[in-house]
Amino acid sequence: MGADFVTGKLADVVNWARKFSLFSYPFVTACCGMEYMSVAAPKYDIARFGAEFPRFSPRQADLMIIVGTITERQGPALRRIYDQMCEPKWVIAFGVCASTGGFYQNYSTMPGADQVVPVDVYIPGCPPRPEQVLDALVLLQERIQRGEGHSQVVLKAEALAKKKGGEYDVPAMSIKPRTDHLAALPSATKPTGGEG
Amino acid sequence: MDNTLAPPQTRRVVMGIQEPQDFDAPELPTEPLPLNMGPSHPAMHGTVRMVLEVEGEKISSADVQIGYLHRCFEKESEFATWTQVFPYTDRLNYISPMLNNVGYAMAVEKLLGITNQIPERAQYIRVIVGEMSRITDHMTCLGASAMELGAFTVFLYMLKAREWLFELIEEVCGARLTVSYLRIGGCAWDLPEGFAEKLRSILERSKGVLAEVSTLLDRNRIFRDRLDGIGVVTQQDCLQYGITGPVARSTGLAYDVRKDAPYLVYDRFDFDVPVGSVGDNFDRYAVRVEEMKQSMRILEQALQQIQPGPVAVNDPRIILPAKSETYNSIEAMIAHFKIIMDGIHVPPGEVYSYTEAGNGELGFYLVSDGTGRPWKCRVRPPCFAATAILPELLKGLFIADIVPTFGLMNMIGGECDR
Amino acid sequence: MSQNVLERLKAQFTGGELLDTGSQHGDEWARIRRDAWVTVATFLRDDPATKMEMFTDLTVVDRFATEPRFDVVLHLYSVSLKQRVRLYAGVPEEDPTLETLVPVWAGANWFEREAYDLYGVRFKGHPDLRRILMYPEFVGHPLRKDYPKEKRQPLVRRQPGSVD
Amino acid sequence: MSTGPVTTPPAPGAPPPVETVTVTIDGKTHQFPKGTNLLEACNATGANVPFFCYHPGLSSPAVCRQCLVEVKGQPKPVPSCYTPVADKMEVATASPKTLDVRRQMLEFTLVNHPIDCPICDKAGECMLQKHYFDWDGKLARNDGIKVKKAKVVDLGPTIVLDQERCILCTRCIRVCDEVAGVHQLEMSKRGDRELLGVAPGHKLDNPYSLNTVDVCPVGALTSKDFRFAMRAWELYATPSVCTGCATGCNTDVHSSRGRIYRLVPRVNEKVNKHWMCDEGRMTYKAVHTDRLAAPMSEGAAVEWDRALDDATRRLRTVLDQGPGRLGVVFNATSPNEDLYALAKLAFDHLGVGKAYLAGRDQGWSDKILVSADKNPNTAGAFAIGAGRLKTLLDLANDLKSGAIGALLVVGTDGVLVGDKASATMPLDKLEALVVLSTHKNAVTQAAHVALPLAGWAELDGTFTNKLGMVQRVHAAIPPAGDALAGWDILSHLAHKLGATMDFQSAKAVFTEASSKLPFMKGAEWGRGVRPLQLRFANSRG
Repeated sequence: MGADFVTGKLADVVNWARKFSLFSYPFVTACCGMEYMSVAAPKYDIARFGAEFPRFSPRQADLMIIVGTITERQGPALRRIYDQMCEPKWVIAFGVCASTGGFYQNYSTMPGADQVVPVDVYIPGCPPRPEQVLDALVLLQERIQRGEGHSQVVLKAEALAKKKGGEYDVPAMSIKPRTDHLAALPSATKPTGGEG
Repeated sequence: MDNTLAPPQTRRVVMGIQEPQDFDAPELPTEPLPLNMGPSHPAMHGTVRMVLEVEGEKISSADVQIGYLHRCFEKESEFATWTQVFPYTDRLNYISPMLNNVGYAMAVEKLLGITNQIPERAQYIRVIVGEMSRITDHMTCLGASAMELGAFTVFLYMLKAREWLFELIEEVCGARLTVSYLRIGGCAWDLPEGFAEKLRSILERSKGVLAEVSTLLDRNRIFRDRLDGIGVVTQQDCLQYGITGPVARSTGLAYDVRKDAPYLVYDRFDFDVPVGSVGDNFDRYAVRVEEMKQSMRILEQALQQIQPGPVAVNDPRIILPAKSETYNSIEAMIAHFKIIMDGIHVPPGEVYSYTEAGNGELGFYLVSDGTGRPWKCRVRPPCFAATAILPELLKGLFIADIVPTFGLMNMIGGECDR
Repeated sequence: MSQNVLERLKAQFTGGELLDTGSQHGDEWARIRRDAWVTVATFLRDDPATKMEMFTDLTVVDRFATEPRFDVVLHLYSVSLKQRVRLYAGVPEEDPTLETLVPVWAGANWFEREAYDLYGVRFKGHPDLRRILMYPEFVGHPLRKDYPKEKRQPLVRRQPGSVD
Repeated sequence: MSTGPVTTPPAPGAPPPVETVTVTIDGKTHQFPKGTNLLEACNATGANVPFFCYHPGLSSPAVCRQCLVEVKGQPKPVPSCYTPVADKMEVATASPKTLDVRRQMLEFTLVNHPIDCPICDKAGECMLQKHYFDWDGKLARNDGIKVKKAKVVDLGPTIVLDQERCILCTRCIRVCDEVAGVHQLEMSKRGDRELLGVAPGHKLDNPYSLNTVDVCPVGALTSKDFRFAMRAWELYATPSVCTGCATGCNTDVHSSRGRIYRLVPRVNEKVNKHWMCDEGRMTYKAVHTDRLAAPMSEGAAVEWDRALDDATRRLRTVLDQGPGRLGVVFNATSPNEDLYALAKLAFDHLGVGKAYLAGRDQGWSDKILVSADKNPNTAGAFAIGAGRLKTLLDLANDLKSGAIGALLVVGTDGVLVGDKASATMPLDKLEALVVLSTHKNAVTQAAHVALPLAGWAELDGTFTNKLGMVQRVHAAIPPAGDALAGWDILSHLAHKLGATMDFQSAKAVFTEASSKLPFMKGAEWGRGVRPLQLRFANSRG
């Protein structure tokens, strides 16, 4: 029991470290890029949340922000870049185009980036206001702390499967509704409500 | 007139390096190496892919591949009513959406034959918001380019100033970026209270920012070295490729739709068309800086001349009735319904309407079959033409030169790929 | 204003190359016989009275259910004389080909590629007639009126239900 | 493609005119046969005279006064729908006075009209909306209380009436009287209290009742089937032909996102004029119910190639015993293209001797549109079969006697329930039963290989109605699942069987067939059509 307790706490600490040192890879394709600039610019200053420095190499980034419309032609590039990122990695779909395709429903645009890569947080809006983006980042940080990011779940399941030496099978992950909006971060480490 | 900072002959010899071949050391034989930039590359503005063939640092051939942001503007327009196209135009050149609004609204009005019925105030408003958009356009372009050249401060300064304009635009139309503020036949609504004062103060502060930026860049050795004499476009190229706007003007080709075919009320303002002399990257930079100053001149004059009045034509078949009427009388309800659902009925015909957008001549070629939606809604994207010359332009340059050259062409995915 | 462009054309081309001319909403247009496409364009560029130096725009209209089905539409502008003209060339569905304008204006290159990509009009003599906006694997020409708006041709998709 | 008659030419079916009169309409003189209706005359000349109560297929009572025009010499504007043209008549359809009365009539009609557009089924195809927008455009001048009437009146099995929306044009009454031939609707009361309702002791239950919904210029009469199912302006219209019976009424299929929502009649003076029976309108429901979506082999869903291979193998084994052992079943519900392809494969390539014709049962009929033969293409099947087709009775006997070992069925309608004998049709005796079917049914159950067939709404093709007219249908929706058109499947099958039959398109089949078959001589394939969204087709009226 004691060992579990220690490892559990250790994982929390690691996640806590992860969520405040996000290195983002902005996959900027379209209009939303303008607002992404605003987010990075002085007024909204995403640096305050530890996602300071955009890394333009996927191998140095653990957070991919998909900013703008993804077309079918763009799809393979997106997928490839995601595969190049080191695990654990997280994805934010910035804007309604990246989330669902938005009002571009046609032969060229992809109905949401999650057709190609698993998305952890979706930001609505066309484009979203910078405030929404910061909110999404906080949302993602809580998710990371809870260890519920897609790739975190995959890693956990793999580890579990290895321990059991059995089949590796991952249940499809659902995004939890945000329950504790203003919770102090340590308390957010406690398992919160919502479906498992 | 020549607004560039210095005559070319003094400009071409910074560090005594003129041509790339000066770097070609004969004892370094290299075989051609294919190199791929993009589609996701920090300097590719997201959505362009360049398949280069380099010999050492030198580019021997470049294949510029666009289309990674093809969002089917035309197909979507053919399935939307004339009014529903506005949101799509916002997202063409998304760093100057108001200018696209203006271009499209004027095209449809030309097709409807109501161009001269647009109230004067509406025309002034269009000029004002348009020029504001032009300033944000150039600020974004220069800021981003400077950042790609390592001048991150300039990026932050420019975005600070752009943020002021965005907030004012938000006060006007409720959106920072994707505005959809204009309507066929006028504007959605009038300017907010105290608009003039706010804009004036913003202009003052923005001038300060521009001054700061020019002190940072204009005589900055690193910056100049990467711009001067690089990526030279000739006037002949512009005519051949249909390049307009700042890129064309940087070559000394003084073509500006606002002067050559004045629309709206542009003929009432006193402003200059800045032109360059060399047509290199630095000229493109300088022309854009000067254009922002000219836009500010226009804005100041417009704020003085604008008079109160209606902001849309008085035609129940084009403009929606008041909501109170819509909810309380069957007549207005029907009118509202028909305009929203069936769309404004534009008589059959074809028209090509052109305005001066951030990147040059933004043309709309509309074909109407008499129903409520366009049969064809073609947009003639200025930066498509400018991007088309890149393969020629990049030959013989260094890889490092791609960044400023591409950046100052100001290729905008939404507009180029549509 | 630019009526004189049409006048010049009428005066120059009397062999039936000019199928029709007209003016609408202040835009002058001329419908050119297919085989005279390049000749007329070159003339307009070089003639001192027209001087259409600037290649402005080239696109295609799909006039579905009429003959000929496609119209290649060319917009030209004379910077020096400040006059514009629009040229049409009808292209039938069975044989959607037209002479290329690249030798006349180098800028026609990408515009013709786009026209080929989206409408399937092939330009004879074009240096490299590839798709430009759509990817090479794409089948069909999406801006034709009979191409369904939402018919996607995905290059890559996730496995359904997986979290990968 | 306008989906309804906005203007109508001078009565085409009329007997040759004894004399013509000269009428001046808007300054231009025209010749018209004596007795032509002035409204039709005006609109034939390109003028656009609006109307509510007039309908090209009905008599004109001139109750709506919307078609008033100025006639020189007349003190007041005259209702053009009620006035025959006279010699030297001078008519003004767009004079200030005409436009003014037109506007006033609309204002008058709108005084008591409820503000229902957002919830009205007719919105988007409403004549009142269209005429107001075209001719009035002025805002309301009175904000008085509107007269209250019943909003939901159940008139019968198919129709619901909203009395407030009714503009009292009496079109529906005349449809019942003049088309269905029964007097089931009536007006009661007077003035702005006037009401539409069922005649005492009646219900609106005639077999043509849904035509009243079509002719209703507003949303007063709504079909229970279509009610609140879909917004009209979102629908796409595709010209087609009703497959409910041998009459072959011309229809428009109204669909959206691959789903059909209703069938409405398309004008064809030679066949169905403006009308269509209620039964025919409901044939669309079958398109979306228990379809055979995927190829089945031995009762399991498989890929097309696998299914075709299995079918070929089974047929081949029997064919090797001699072509006489193979029977083919034509179906009177298949389009000409499928029948022709089957005939070509069976008779020319495989040399089968035994061919049978299946089809739906006979049913009720009347003197108006409904014919007893419920198959859309019996004429075509007989013409293509050219006397080689035997009945299902023969098929039953041949099966019992074991004369045939394999059966290729194209279209399963009525194969088992076709007639009394077929109820005991021993399909299980067969070594190979290959079935092309649109729906799952007992035959596909019994089949060794069942291949999904595209339905009438999903294919481009032609049907031959009982008058021998070859009529074109266009694909309105994508095929269900993996279904393919019959000619397509058959040419794949032929290819696998080593026969040289290779059709690339329905048009190719049609062209070959029409060059070979006398009954298809002169038939036109016509151009492709783009489904047109009603919001952009202007009002159906």
